[in-house]
Amino acid sequence: MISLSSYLLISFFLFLCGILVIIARKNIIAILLGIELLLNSAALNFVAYSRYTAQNLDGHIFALFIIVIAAAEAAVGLAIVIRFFQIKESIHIDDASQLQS
Amino acid sequence: MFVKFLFLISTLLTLAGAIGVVAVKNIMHACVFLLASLIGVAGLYVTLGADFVSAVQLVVYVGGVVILMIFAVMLTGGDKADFFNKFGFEKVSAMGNKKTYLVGSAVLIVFTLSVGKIIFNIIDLKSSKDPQSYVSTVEQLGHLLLTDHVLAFEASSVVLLGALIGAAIIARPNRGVK
Amino acid sequence: MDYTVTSVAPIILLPFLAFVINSFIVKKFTKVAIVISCGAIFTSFLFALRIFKNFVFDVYSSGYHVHKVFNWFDLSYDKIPFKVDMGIYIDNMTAVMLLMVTGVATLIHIFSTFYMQHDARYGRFFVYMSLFTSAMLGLVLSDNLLSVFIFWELMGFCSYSLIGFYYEKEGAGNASLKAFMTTRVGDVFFLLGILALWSVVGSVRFVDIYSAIASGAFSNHFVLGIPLATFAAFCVFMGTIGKSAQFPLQVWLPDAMFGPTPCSALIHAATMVAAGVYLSLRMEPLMQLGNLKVFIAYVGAITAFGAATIALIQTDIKAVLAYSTISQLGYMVLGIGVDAYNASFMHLITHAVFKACLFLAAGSVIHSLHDHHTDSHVQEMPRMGGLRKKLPFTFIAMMFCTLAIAGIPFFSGFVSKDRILGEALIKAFHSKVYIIPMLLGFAAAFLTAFYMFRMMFLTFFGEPRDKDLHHHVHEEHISWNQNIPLLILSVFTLGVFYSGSLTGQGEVKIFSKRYEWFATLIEKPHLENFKDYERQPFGFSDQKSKKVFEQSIYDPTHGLEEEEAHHAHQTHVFGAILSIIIAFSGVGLAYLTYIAKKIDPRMWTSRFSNWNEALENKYYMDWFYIEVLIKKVLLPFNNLVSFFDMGIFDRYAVDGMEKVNKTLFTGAKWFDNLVIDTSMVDGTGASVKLMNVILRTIQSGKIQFYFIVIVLVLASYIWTLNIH
Amino acid sequence: MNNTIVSYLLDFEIVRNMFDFVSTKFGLNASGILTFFIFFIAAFIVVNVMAVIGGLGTYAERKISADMQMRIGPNRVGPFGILQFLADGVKMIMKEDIVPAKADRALFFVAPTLCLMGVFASLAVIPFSKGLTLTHLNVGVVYLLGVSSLVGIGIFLGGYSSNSKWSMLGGMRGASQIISYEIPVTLSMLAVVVLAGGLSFDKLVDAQTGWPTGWFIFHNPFTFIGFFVFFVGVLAETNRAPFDLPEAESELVSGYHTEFTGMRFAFFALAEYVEVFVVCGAASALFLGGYKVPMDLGGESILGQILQMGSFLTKTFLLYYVVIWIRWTLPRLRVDQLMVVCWKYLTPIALFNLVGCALWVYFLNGKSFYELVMNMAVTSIHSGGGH
Repeated sequence: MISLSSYLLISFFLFLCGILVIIARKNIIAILLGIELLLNSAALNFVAYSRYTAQNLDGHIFALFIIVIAAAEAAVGLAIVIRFFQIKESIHIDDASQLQS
Repeated sequence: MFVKFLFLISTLLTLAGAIGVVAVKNIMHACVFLLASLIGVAGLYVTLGADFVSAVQLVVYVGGVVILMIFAVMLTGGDKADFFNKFGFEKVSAMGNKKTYLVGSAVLIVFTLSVGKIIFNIIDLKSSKDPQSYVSTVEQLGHLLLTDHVLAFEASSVVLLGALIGAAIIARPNRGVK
Repeated sequence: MDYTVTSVAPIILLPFLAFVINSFIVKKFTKVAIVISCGAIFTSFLFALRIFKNFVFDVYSSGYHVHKVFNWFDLSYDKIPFKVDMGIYIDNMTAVMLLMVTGVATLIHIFSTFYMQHDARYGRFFVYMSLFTSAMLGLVLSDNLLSVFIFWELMGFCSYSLIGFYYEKEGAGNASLKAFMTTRVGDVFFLLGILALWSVVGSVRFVDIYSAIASGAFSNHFVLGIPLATFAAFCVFMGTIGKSAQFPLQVWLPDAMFGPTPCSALIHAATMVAAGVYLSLRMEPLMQLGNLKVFIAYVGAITAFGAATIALIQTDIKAVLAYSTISQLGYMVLGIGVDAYNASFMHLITHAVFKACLFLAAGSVIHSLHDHHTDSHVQEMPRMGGLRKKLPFTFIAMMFCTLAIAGIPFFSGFVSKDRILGEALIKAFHSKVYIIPMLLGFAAAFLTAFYMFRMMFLTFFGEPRDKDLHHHVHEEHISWNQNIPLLILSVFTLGVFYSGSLTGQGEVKIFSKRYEWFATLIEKPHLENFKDYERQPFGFSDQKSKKVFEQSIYDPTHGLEEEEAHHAHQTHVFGAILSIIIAFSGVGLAYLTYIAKKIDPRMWTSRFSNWNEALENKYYMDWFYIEVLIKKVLLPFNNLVSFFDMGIFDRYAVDGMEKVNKTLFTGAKWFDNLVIDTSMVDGTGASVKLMNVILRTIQSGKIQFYFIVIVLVLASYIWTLNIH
Repeated sequence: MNNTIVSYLLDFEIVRNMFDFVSTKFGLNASGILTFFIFFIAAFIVVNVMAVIGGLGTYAERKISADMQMRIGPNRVGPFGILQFLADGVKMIMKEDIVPAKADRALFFVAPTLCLMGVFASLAVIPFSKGLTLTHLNVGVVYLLGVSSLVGIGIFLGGYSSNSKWSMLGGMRGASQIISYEIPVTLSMLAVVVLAGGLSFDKLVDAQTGWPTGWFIFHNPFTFIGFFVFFVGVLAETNRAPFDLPEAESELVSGYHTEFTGMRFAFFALAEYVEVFVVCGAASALFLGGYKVPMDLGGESILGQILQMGSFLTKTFLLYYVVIWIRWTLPRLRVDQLMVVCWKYLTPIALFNLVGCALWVYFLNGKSFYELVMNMAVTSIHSGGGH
């Protein structure tokens, strides 16, 4: 049967993929994709726990808010990327290193 | 049972999508793979009895975020990977080359070791305790959202408004700015 | 009747609120700002009226109310108490003072809507006036010396800004500075006095000070050999001297006339200058304890007489009034000196009323005398004359007040001044030392009568000396903001208000209750009822029970024995007759010289020419301060200090050190580059450079690098969680 | 799974004892797989019927447009040209399948499937009749929205992957048009949801009574305007009629699906027509009382179900007719006009309707305009009679 641990495994794997994407990719939008993966894995965990252990809907609510905030974050992130592209003509992550000390 | 079957399909979809996002070279393909994995996650939510969350996931992620990503890709010069920056060095390719994947996987190994220590000893795939039947969560969620979590609800509406206006202003085309 | 903060706070807050609001809207909505400031002061007048009604009509009550408003700061450190609470102290005197200040201020506000109409900065004037009134009311209501000091300084600032109101006039600038500086001298001593009191009493609240005096806490404290009580009393009195323009520091008041007339009416006649006297009245037990009374009497008498003499030869109408203010203030201080506590306070109130009325009348006279050539207002009396027909109402008001100030019976001036002189006479009989102040007091009374009527005759009687100026004066008609305030004020100069009896002496029976009216109302802070006042915890209004004393504190016998009392009463009567004779002789003399022209003023000036010259330049006081004090004393002292500092210190200390340094340096250099440079300095330099490299790489600007660090740290954190 | 076709089929004994036989035989409780199998059959049936209806849609379009333009339209293939769509289908299959040179092959294949997937997925929720809907999802409306946005992605990817500027432009316009019109559509749907008090189509339709006065369209003025906002929004969302900018023949040479030939193009066309049907079905379910008709159709029996389905289909086809009718009468909108209509007119009105409906429900606790009028009439007669 489907048990809680199977969901944990799936979300863990999603989390790993997210991390790998963020580290390995150089294109800022790919990194944003990675972030979406991370957020999804977290939301999945919440819903899974709310079904298997907590028996109440708090997990669902948390997942909802994660989705809402992820949408807002994606919107603003992409706006910044577009403006970054307008300024630097490239969306390569290494170009965004003005904060270098 | 039907749910088990759906669970299988959804996990396959999610994992394949995730791997796709990691592996694929072309950014547009990565977006489509992300789309697939998100749909898979929506399916997982259904198996977890969270029907409203899965519907919202479909509407928000599939309907909104992925299209946003694709638009962003279009607006920032499509998927031609630019290899050379202004100083002429051969830049690391836009979608990452062997070296970056190496570093990434190294980090992954360290991470899996430490987190895995916890996860692997609480995993017991055999336990077949599937708690309860599927009941509609929409009314309950609505109720909870507007009673216990009303502050978060209102705050998120403000956040969304902020993001809405912010994104619009930041991404205004150049001609506006002198 | 509860005197909690809510019923009293509006009095202070309303004018202050008016100030705050007006300072923003005055530019655009001048009309609205004016209405707001007048309305504010009028409503606080109504509040004051309410308090006055509740307080005063239980005559003989000596209840006082202290209400702690908030604890400002509490820095008391183990045993040393250093706690300041802001509160409100109300007793009969405050009630009367409140009524006077708000009443006079309201009328002056109304008058200044007329007087300042055509002024360029019409609105700004009201902004300062509101601030000033709130400061004055704050001072009157405050229950501790520190908040008195705060409002004291605020008033100083307002008078500074109002004197310098016409800043385009060349004299105004340094006049306001002079006013501010001289009052500052007084304030420094005042602060010194507060700190001295603080060191003994541990708190600056009146109730604490009174209970400390009552319980004799000052007995064995000495400062520089002087008993602390005297030192503190002297310092506080110096504050009064500074603020109320007494003898050494009175130079600033005549120059304060540069400010607009309503301002000088309110500030430099009725309220601010009275604040100094009010402070001394509050601190009277301290003066008593520090037996400073004789000194006070002398200062009061000298100021009264000196200012009166100078006023004799003044030609500017406002200058005459300024000097008369100084001399009347001298009277009040003399009153305190001769233990005529309530007479002095009564004189303060009566003087405030008629002096304000005089200034306003002078203001309306000046306002109407418009000189077209120089397009300025004429203040010189020689160019006036015969304005009786042109300005009838101003004339009536001014005549009432002149009669009052001269001390003619049936008028308030007589009631209060006569009582002060009577007390001075009694004191003089008791001890020789009081004779001179008493004599100076009577002489000043004579001179006051003379110069006031001189002013009246010069301005209103006789034929106009400056024909075309007189021609331009337009007929005066009853207008709500020009003469109504004047007439109201002049009504209050009648004696009946203050003593109940027409002659101003003795009690008056009204519906079976014997009222000595005003005099019984105000009495010295009776130390007895403070003795049992142990330091109650704050936060509650120490509302004394409404214990009505059977017999009024003020008994004419001054607690003397029967025979003594009779003797004192007799001297009182004799004093009264004497002062009446003096007043009328003063008036007669003025009449003879100026109307009947029998005596030629020039004859006086020629005979006492050196005296006249002295009077001309104000006993060379100004000259003395500027030439002698500042130029000769302070500046040289300044150069001395700078000489010492630059000359000695620089040349020897600094340069000397340099030589010493040089010798040491050579030895150090050898040691330095051998030991320190090679190993230590370069070593640390290298290590810093290394650290820099390490740190710089961490700040690589690569976002992904940061992410890797995050993940690794997260991993390490989870690793340590050892959840099993 | 409650009282839908699947559960209905399960009631038959023969099916149940087949279950027992299989489960005993294979040991593991096979009923899960069997229900899935039955569900698969039901879905297959619905998909095929829809494909046929889609095809008929093309036929209807050409026939009606011809009729409007005083011409006859296809009448060669089959009686009155009914089988025309089959002929087209065969033609499509026969056509050579060309893939543009530097096109993004993967996406080129995925795009049409995504479109079709989106449309057919939304069929699961359309309430053909009381029992005959595939599932009674209680997040029906939200599911419909989520899935229909897949079409947007499909169109965009189609435009992008065919590697030509015009189709790219068409794709972009199409996607942005669909996304921006989703908002007014969602808001007007929410207005109805507020009234019905539930998200599932089943509850929505039940909340409406047979008589037109009970339908949501006449419930109150807000839903009345809401219906028209919904209808216009839906038109734009399916790239139809006045809003068919993406595949505007005159400018972009039929927009995003120019490079698609053969079966791929058929997918797009089919997806478009089925989506029009789905959308009209949703409109009729939400606003026109779904399968509710004045006379009681006896919901329990099979016949009753079929009659209900009939009434639902008639309403949907009427709307379908209106859609086609609009296509051949109104001129095409410019892009900026399109956006202005959406953002400056439709969205504010939709928001206003939503708030209006909420207030209506709150103050008049959900009674429809008609009921209010009737109550007043009754009370007035009653009280009228009183004095």
